[in-house]
Amino acid sequence: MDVNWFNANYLPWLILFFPLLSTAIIMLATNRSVVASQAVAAGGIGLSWVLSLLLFAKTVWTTDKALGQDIFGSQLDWMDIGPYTFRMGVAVDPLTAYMLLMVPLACLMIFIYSIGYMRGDPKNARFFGYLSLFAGGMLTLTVADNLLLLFIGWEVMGFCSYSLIGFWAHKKSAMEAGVKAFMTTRVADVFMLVGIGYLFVMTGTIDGVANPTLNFRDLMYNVLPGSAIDADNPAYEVGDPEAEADAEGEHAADAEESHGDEHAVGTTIVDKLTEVDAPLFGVSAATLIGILLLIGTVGKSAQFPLHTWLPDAMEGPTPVSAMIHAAAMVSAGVYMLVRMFPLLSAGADFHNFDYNTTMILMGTIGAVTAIGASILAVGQNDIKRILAYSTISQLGYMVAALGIGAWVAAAFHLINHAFFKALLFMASGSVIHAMEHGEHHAHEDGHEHAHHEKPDGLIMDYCAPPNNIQRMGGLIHRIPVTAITMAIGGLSLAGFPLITAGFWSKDEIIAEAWHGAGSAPFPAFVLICLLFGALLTAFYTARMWFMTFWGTPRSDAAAYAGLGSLRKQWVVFWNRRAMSKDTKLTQEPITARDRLSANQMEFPLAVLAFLAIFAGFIGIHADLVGKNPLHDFLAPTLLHHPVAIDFDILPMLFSMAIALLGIGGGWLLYGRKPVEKGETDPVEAQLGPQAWSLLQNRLYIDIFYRKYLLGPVEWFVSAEKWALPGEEEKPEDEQIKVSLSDYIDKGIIDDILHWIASVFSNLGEFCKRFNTVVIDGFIDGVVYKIGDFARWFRQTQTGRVQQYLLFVTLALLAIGTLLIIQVR
Amino acid sequence: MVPLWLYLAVAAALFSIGMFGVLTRRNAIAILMSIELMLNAVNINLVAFWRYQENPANLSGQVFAIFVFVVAAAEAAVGLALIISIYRNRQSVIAEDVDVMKW
Amino acid sequence: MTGLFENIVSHGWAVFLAKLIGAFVVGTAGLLWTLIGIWFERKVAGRFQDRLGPNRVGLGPKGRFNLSYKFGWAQSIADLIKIFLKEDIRNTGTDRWTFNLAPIMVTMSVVLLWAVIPFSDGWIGTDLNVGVAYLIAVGGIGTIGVMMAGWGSNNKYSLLAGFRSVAQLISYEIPMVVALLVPVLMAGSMSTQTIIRQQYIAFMFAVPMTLLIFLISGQAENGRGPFDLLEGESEIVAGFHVEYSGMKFGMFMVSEFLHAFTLGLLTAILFMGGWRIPFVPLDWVQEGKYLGSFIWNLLGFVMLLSKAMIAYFVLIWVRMTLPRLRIDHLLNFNWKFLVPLSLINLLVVAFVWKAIPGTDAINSFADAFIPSVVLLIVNMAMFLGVGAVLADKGRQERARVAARVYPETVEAAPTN
Amino acid sequence: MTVELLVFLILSALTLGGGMLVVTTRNLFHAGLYLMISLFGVAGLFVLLTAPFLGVVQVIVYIGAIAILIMLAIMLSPNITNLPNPFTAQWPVGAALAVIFFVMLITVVTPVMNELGADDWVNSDQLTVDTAGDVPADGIATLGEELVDPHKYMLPFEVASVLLMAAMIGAVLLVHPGKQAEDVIEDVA
Repeated sequence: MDVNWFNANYLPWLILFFPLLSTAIIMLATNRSVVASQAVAAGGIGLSWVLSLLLFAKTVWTTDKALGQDIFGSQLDWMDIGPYTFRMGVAVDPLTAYMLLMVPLACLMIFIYSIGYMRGDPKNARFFGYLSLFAGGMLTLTVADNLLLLFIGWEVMGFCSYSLIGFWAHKKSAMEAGVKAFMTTRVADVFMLVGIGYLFVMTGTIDGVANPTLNFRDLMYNVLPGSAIDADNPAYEVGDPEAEADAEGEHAADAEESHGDEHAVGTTIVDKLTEVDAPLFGVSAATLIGILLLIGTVGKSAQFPLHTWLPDAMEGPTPVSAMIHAAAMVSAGVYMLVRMFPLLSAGADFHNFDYNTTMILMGTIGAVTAIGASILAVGQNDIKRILAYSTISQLGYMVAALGIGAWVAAAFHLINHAFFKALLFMASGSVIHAMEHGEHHAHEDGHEHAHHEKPDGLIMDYCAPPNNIQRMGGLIHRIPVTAITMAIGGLSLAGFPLITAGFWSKDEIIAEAWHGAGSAPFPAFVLICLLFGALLTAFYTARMWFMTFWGTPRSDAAAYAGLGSLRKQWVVFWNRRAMSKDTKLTQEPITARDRLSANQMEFPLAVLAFLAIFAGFIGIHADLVGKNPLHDFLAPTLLHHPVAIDFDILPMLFSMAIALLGIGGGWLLYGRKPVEKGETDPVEAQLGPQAWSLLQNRLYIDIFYRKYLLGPVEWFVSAEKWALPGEEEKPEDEQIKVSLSDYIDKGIIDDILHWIASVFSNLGEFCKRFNTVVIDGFIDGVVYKIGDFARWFRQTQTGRVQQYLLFVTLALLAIGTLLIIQVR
Repeated sequence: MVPLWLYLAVAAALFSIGMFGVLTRRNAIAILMSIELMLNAVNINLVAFWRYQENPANLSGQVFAIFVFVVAAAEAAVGLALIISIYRNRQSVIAEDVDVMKW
Repeated sequence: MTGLFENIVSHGWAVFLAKLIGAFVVGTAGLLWTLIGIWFERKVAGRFQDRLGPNRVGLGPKGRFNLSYKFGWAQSIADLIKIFLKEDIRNTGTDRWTFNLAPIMVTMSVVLLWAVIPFSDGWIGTDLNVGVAYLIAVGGIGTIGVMMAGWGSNNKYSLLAGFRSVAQLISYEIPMVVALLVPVLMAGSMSTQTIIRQQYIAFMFAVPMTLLIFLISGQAENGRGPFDLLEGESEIVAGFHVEYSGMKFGMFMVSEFLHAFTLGLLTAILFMGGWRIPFVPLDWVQEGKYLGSFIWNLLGFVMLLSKAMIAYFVLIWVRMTLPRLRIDHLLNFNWKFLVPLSLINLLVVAFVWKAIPGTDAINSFADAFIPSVVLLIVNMAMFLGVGAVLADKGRQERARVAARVYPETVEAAPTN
Repeated sequence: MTVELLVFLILSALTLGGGMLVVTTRNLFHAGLYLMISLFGVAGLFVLLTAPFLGVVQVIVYIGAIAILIMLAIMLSPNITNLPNPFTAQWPVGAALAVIFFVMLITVVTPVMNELGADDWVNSDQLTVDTAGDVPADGIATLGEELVDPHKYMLPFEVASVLLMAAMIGAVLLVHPGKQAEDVIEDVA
């Protein structure tokens, strides 16, 4: 094959190829050597990152190409389905390019961080193998140009999340959390797979479609033949702002017309799908498919009601949490929604506040999740769980944004969130590391990683001591770099006005909701939920940070905490009073390995902190800074071109106020007078024990699932109340009772099978008789005769090679003589 | 130049001698030696025909002779290894004694 | 001389007779040179062993310092006479023809080598275009002689020594052949004369690694130096020629000494530029400029002899300095080190030689300069690599031996 | 009679006489030596046919390697002198067949003889085959180049090298003492 791998059309293959290759190398070759495995893994993702940057640069600076119209990508034949050929391929459109800016970079940072974080773990090499596979799955999903390949990447990540959450499999809780994550997402994935299959089937039934397809372009962008009204005039031109503005205006006009009887640029498959009725619920096919796909995302992106797996996923090593929460797994759900947005919004005219079923469902789920998860986050003591709920809540923001049609804002928030959430998670990992270190130092009890088992019979979430923010405090003196970077991440998450990335993307979502709130009730509902969620977000972020880093240590572990390298000089001017007596700033012996390990953990934090600030500046509203490069770049991705809403100062002021209010509230409760050792948490004190316990038990949703969803199944397989058919004659007390499932299996199904088996067994017996007497008799006769002949004939075989040669020579002579006679 | 047929006659004689050895010697090593004689007879033919063609720049004869060398070397190595192996197992190098492959 | 005979017989016969006489002259000269060679070797060996060597026999002028007025130049002749006078013994049960032919075969194989040795630009027995291959082929005949001697003596010691000799000889033939291919490759010809003419820069400066391999394997082929366990006078009886006496034993001795010197000659021819006089252009010699053809040839002959004596001296030096090897060490060294090394060396040189442009037509010192320098650098790199490998192996081997000999020491040592 | 004819006759006498002795002598060690004589005669014939390279290779490979190998094997095996019964029981048949075969081959060769006037073959000037062309001067170089020329003999050349390799490994496996083939393969691996 004559492929120029520097051609941007082929580059995406390489991007996903390198991490997968590293996985293979690590699993097959280098798994004995930790250093080699780390090098291979980091090298693989590093190469991917470089290629992604290249590709991104190319997408941005390629001027002769309208990327939305004419993507980078290539395809190859995958499989033949009946008369059709299913083609698999990669495609890079602006959305993918934007994702490629984030995913490999975040993954690379996580990999580097992991090298430091996982030091000394016996299964280190395998960890990096899984991590590479995870990254490979996410990149596959990102660059895939069809739903099936996307689903493969999706499932690969599902497997990796399972094996990585349960990575410390000697911990029962970790194992259970892995299973929980796997099963929960699997439930959702089944719906999603059904949706994909239904979509595939439906595309085949539409007139003008030669091949049933799952390709995004074919589904949502490419106009069906014959339906194009103005194919020569692309809907959107890239690169020329004026033309853009014109096109935008024009398109807005188009959009208004477009939901009349005719389309401006023609009909796509998705448009056709809205006209087909689904067999269920009396909705259109597009709606049904959209809902099914949405369920997939609800599982993957941990939306209510399938959000319960995500907090438990904190049992995995912290880099894994960062990977799941920021770079890869949960992003995938939102990414898929953005990608499929034209399908989800098919038939809706959301520019004019007319939403369809899917969007309303999506918006409701997102809004409920956003507010519910932020309420739960307030009541958590585990630093990682707080972040987990915050992730759920932020993802709720994105889903809600999609529900009201603001998909650019959703994508924008997705990327920003990935950066600051990866930062926060890794910073929390750094905190935990420091706390573990402190614990060992405080107790001098040996092991590198002390794993804390969850005691049995505890309904309330068990919080491992190093994770517990109630045991922290004053850590800013021990791990200043982490404290500062985490503060940056936290501010970004809280949406600190004007300077943080989180502010701009969140503000955009709120502005979109605000824009609709005046005209329709649905956006108003979303807006209220989101605003309240934002307030709580700012509050719990402040709580987490102040509890962790502020004040004085509330345990010995916190007093001795550290990453092994103490940067004293950073702290000296910071808080002299704390230095003086309370904080035990012991001068420990620091090895070069410790220092390296600490650097490996702190370097990614710095990089991501930078991004958590500056990644937002590309998406500031055009009316404020004159040009919104992100919108210009992303807009042509989907056929549904976003209409830039007019700038409105009110929502912006509102969101500023809310963020400051939340942070200020947190400071009032936790910062002004830090919580001392033994003191009750101010929120707990305010809410009272009942409400606090409600929060700590996650509103009893998990317990509800366990009792009412798992309970019947458990009864089904374990309640031994049924006597098997053979046992019924026996007296009651001698009967062996089995569970209902066993009864169905052994009593009913086995009986049927036994009966069928006996029929075939009798048939076989007859065949055997026939065979023995008639057929064998004939065959044996022939064989015996041949055997007799052979016994007679084998006497010529003496085993003497020279005698054989004599025969050969005789034959040779005969042939030679014949030949000579013939020639003569 | 010596006429071609003399070479051919010598080769024929050498081949027949080798064949006689192969058919009649009892010792396996002697058989191997006789085979070498036969191969040499073939080589004489090849080279003689090469020399007496009109265009000796066509080197096929020599090349084939070289391949015969290779085959002979391989055959000698494997053959002797076989003989030594047989001797180890059966304490005999007489070809007739090795007749387990009969019926 | 051919013209002389053509007056008497036909052209074919004339050529035949002329070659016959030439062969007689060269062969006899070679054998007679042995007398000088043996004397030289004994003197040198004596110096190495801190003694005088032969210093009685022979007439000489009394020097002023009364130190070496008799330098024993006639010692070899005396030994020759002595050995002629010894009784020729043949044991019962020996295989007569085999026994008697063996020394002749061994000596013959060495003398035959001289047929293709170019003593000077015009002075060569016959300039075969397969000269180097001829050297290998004829050198192999000596092996048969050794085998015949070992078997024909009807003596178990002889037989076993013969076996070991044959194993050694055919083993070391492989690296030698591969090493010989390098000058052939660089000269683009197997003719010894062409190889000399192509050495605008002596090959020893370009491919010292090959020279080293050649010298080691040549020494082993010869059965001298550290590889003289064929004879191993001090441990086993004298090896395959234990049953020989008188002149037959003498022939073995002669062949060994002559072989050693011939090895020096070959080294001079293949690696040191043969009869080429340094800094004298080739066409002066070939066209007889300034001095005349005969003088140039004579000078070249002297040049060749001095180079050969230098190489010969080195070989004696090695022989006198290094202790004897054990048979398994010897074979392991060959198969596990020398053969792979020679193959790698050949591949590397061939690759470099093909990679440098202009190596297919070297006609002057300038043409040869850059390839030689590059090859020298590559060879130095190979020396470094081989040195590293050997050092590593040596370390492992020492550790292994230490673990076996002093297990308690090793166990007591702290582990990682 | 020319020198060439004389040399040819001597060489063929060596070849055939050596060959005859190889198959008839009772002493196997001598048989090996005779084999060498015969092979040496063949090498001489090659040189006479202006293929000196082949002659030299014949000496290197056949005498220097194969024959020595065979003789080593002979020396390692028992009862090699004064064999009581060197021939099999079928030797008369074998001899007859060999003679018949020789006659047949000669019959094939005869046309050439007749064509060239076999009755006066001693006077060799008449017998020179005029059709034989001149041997090119750079025959060895050409030979070498053709052996590695993809359009000529490269494939057989590579196959031959693989064959040699296989034979070498096979021989080592066969005679490796006290070990099964699998063990040796494991050791090698």
